[in-house]
Amino acid sequence: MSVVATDSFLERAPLLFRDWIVGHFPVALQWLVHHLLTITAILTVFGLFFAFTTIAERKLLARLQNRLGPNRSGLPWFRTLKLWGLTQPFADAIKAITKEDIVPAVADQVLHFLAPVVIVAFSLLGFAVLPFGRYLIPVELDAAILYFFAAGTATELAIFMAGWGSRNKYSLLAAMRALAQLISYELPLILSVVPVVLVTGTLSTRDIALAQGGWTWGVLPHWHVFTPWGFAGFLIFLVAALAESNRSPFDLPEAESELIAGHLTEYSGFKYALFFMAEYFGLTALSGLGITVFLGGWQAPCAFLEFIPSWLWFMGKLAGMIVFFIWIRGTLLRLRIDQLTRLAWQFLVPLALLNLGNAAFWALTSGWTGPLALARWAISAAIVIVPFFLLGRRLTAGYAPRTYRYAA
Amino acid sequence: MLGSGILKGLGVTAKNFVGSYHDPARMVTQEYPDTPAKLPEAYRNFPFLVTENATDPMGTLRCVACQICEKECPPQCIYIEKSKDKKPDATGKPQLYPAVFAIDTAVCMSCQLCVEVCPFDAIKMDHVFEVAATNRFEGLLLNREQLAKPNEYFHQIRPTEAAEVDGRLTAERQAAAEKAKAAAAAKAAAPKPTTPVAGVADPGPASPRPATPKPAEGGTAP
Amino acid sequence: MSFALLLIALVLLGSAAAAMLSRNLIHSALLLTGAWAGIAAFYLWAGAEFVAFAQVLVYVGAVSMVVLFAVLLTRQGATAAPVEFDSYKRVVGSIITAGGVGGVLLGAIFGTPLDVPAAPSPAALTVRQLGLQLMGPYAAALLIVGVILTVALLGAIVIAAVDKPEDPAP
Amino acid sequence: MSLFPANSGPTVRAVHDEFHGDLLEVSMGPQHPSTHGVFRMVVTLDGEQIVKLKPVFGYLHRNHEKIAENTSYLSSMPYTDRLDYLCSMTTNWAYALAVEKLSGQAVPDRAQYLRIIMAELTRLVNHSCLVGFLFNDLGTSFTPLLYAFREREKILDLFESLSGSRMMCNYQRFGGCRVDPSPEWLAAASALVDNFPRFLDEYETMLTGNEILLARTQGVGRLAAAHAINAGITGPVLRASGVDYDLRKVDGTGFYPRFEFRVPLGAHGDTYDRYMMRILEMRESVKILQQAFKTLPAGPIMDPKAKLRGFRPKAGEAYGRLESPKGELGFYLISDGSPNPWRYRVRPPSLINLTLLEEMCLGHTIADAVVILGSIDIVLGEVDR
Repeated sequence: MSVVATDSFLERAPLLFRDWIVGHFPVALQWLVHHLLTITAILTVFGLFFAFTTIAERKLLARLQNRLGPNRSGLPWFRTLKLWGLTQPFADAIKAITKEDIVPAVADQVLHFLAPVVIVAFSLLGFAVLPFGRYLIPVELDAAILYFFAAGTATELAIFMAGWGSRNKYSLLAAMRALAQLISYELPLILSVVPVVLVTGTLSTRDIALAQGGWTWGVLPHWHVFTPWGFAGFLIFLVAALAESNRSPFDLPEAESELIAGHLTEYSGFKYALFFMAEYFGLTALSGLGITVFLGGWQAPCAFLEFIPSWLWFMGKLAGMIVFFIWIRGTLLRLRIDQLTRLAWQFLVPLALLNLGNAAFWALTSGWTGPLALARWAISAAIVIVPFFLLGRRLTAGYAPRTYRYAA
Repeated sequence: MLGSGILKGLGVTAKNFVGSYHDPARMVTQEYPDTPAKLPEAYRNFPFLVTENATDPMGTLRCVACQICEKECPPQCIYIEKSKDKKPDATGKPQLYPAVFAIDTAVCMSCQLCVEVCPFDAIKMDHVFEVAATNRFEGLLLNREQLAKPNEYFHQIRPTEAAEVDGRLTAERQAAAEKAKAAAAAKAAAPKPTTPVAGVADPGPASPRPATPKPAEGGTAP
Repeated sequence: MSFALLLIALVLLGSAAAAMLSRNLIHSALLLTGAWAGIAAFYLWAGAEFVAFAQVLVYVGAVSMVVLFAVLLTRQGATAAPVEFDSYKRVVGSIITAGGVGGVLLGAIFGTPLDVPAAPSPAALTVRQLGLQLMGPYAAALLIVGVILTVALLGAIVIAAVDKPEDPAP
Repeated sequence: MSLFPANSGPTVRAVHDEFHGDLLEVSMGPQHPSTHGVFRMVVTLDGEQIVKLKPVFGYLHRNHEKIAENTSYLSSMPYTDRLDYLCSMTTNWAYALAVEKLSGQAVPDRAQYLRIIMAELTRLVNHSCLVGFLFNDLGTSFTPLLYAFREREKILDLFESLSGSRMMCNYQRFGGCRVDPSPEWLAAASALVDNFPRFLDEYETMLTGNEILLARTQGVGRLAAAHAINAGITGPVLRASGVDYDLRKVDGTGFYPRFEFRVPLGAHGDTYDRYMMRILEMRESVKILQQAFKTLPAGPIMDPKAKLRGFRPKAGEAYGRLESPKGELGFYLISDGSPNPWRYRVRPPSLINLTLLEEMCLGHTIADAVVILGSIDIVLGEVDR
């Protein structure tokens, strides 16, 4: 690997800054300050990222829908300065905090209160193991991937708590949907990542990101998404990640047109904002994992672009993923709950299992060179494409655009 | 193939996303308070009373308190009280005038029927749509002082219709003047001391008939 | 270190006890989930990272869902009914079971030599080593477990599958 | 077998025994995002499946018919705007038609053409609005709705510049129309209509082939033709079930027989067919409009004998109906020779199409109920009157 630009000042700047601050404290406290700083950094960076994701979502959705989006909020005392409405999230935050917190009289007070707390806490845990840059990884865990998924499981539990604790029929239906959705999509989500673990032979996010380094001819990155199994895995991951984070077209628990706001029906003010925050934290964390596992993590796409610090690459890819999710949300319809679970069990899971075999094939044939390499590509592609077509045809059997007759 | 329909949809939304930056046919948003709303001439919202002279609005109302609009108003939001005395109207005839003319804009549905049935072109539809009041009863109950707006304003908001109305009124005035002249001449020829000038309307309170026939179609009928 | 263990044990036992005593089935289920999370914390304390995360993933993530589903799908009326002694047979049975389990546990606890000098603890197993162990010496066990789970899964499908009249072609 | 098996209509569990658990009764509405106004459905759910659905309406009741019996014929005209507030042009026309029948009023040619132009523009407004809302019910984040609204707004701008109001047009009169459009207006309308198929094409590219749409709507909310006829259902909902019944062809309302257009028919009677009926009807409306703009005759727009005020039809009764975008819209009037109708009755297509809601929804999930309701196309102003 080239060592030319990787150790630039910018690359190490966050670490140097952290060490500079830590150096001001007595040695006995340094470990604590070190960790606290890491936590603060994550909270600040991703708190702001969340804030600007909300405004980006509103503005991008607006543009997709041929609207302008929020562009009014500026700064207090500077009336003429509009700032393209970029201060909107802060206005929203103030609004959310100052709104009345309504708890239904018959609600389960404990669960109703606990749900937003739990969901935010757990949705933040996932950030601990994501390698944001070459040297920026909050906690280096050997079983990081496993940790990530374990941390994410509690969020749907919190949705259940919110839904059941609200004592609202819509909320209850949403809670049931959330449970069904979790059980269905946890599996394809994990199965989509397993091939990467199989090929790289590690569960550590740092090593997985490192394993995708290097370029062919300096321009073609060795990211997993550029292999047949990696591409298939990435697609499955995308679908499952959408479902895990309750995003359209899988936003069934809070299906606005059916269940009003689902589990959020009885929440108001800051608690509602917490749920909202957790949804975006979860989405961001899952996108971060997808980037780490499939999109080369913090690696630059071309060798000559390495002078840009790795953490900037990571954040750039993250922003790209978020934009893609917003685009999806602006286009697609919602699935029905039975179709949702069918899609998971009868399409994604078999495909993911086949893809696992595909990755095993890829790992076993790593020695094939020359024309054999082409054959390796062809076979690997066939292993995912053929089942995709067959399963896809089964999935959409009986559904087709129709032609219509006209009265004579 | 599974997914092709979804990809097509994504393509369309992407096209709209790009189009919203350069294609005015896609980005149709007007930033309303910054760029004032452009109202078509025919736009109607809440009636107003036309006065001939801005300096003396109450003295020159075209309305003669005939109460046709009050009767025809579907939600019954117009209230008129006739005056005891008479004043000369647009054509110079002495007419009653509304001592009280009130419209409850909280009830009015801007249907324009009052305008269509008015034989004197006295009530017209306004272009004002930013109506807000601090009190929903008195604040939205407009009296004749608030309702009266000069003819110049009418010209400003509805140039075509106002020009057409003015033309017709001028013609009526000329006709009335000629008639008065002829009557004066006739009077000079054969003096009859008891005849009042220029056919005053029937003093009875009911059935005020329009002095001049007017097409049933508002301003724009052929 | 032992303070952390005490805390974990308190949370674990506290939520387990509360789960038993709670009259609200949903609360019980959630507290049970809390107890499972406590077990995971204990594993973590003991240095068994992999097992801890697996515990969270499987128990907190999946088994709790199944429990909650089961609670929601059973009749709500049952939650209000007070639990009564049905018969002395049942009481005797439960005492025997509890005593048996308790005896085994106590035997195990007292049978463990607690005061042995701490052996130089082996370096924590990396996931890689764990995987190699599972695939190498313990491959047969893994295989058997896998087969049993698969059979259980198939059995569940067979039980859950409802005979549904085939839809007439549209 | 398909992985998303189409629902095969009512498969309602008869027994609610201990093993299957309780049923859940949810009162959807009158404040619910997808009941299209203040409509309420008392839904009994088994899990997510609907076993019983009771529509409750009347929250928007305004006593329209009784008010109309106590005011003059003319004064009811603005109130008809508020019946189906998306299609005031056609409700105006249907009412004018009934009154004209009652009084034997003739209508000049140009007014007849204008009425058809307005009615077909209204059809574009209504159908584009409907498909937009249908997709909102299906869970899009407003995108198709806003595309539809963008086009609808252009037509409403035309209405506004002609009649003074975007939606409450109050345009038709007994014996003609109120305002004669200027040549510029006609040119603008013609240009808009010529551009409209481009919007439809884009819309169809975006959604008609979408797999999720197909899975969500095909086979959902089936309505058998015989059943629909029995219930008196009309309009696109009936034609989606394959019944060839369009009052524009059957009655030949106004000058419709002078125009070339086809009536699309569905085969399955499901939600997808109902959606496609609207899209195809919009294409036919565009054809009618293009012909109308080409052949619009000159002349008066009002019968010179028409009276605006003091209108007293002779004693008798009349039923005027036409194909509104939602179905057969009829006005039944009885006159006793007084200035007010003695009896005034509206046959609202929205209400009558709503009667089979439960049959269409049984056996489907709560998510489908919302979509089925959306595909029926109701406007509560018309349902509750």
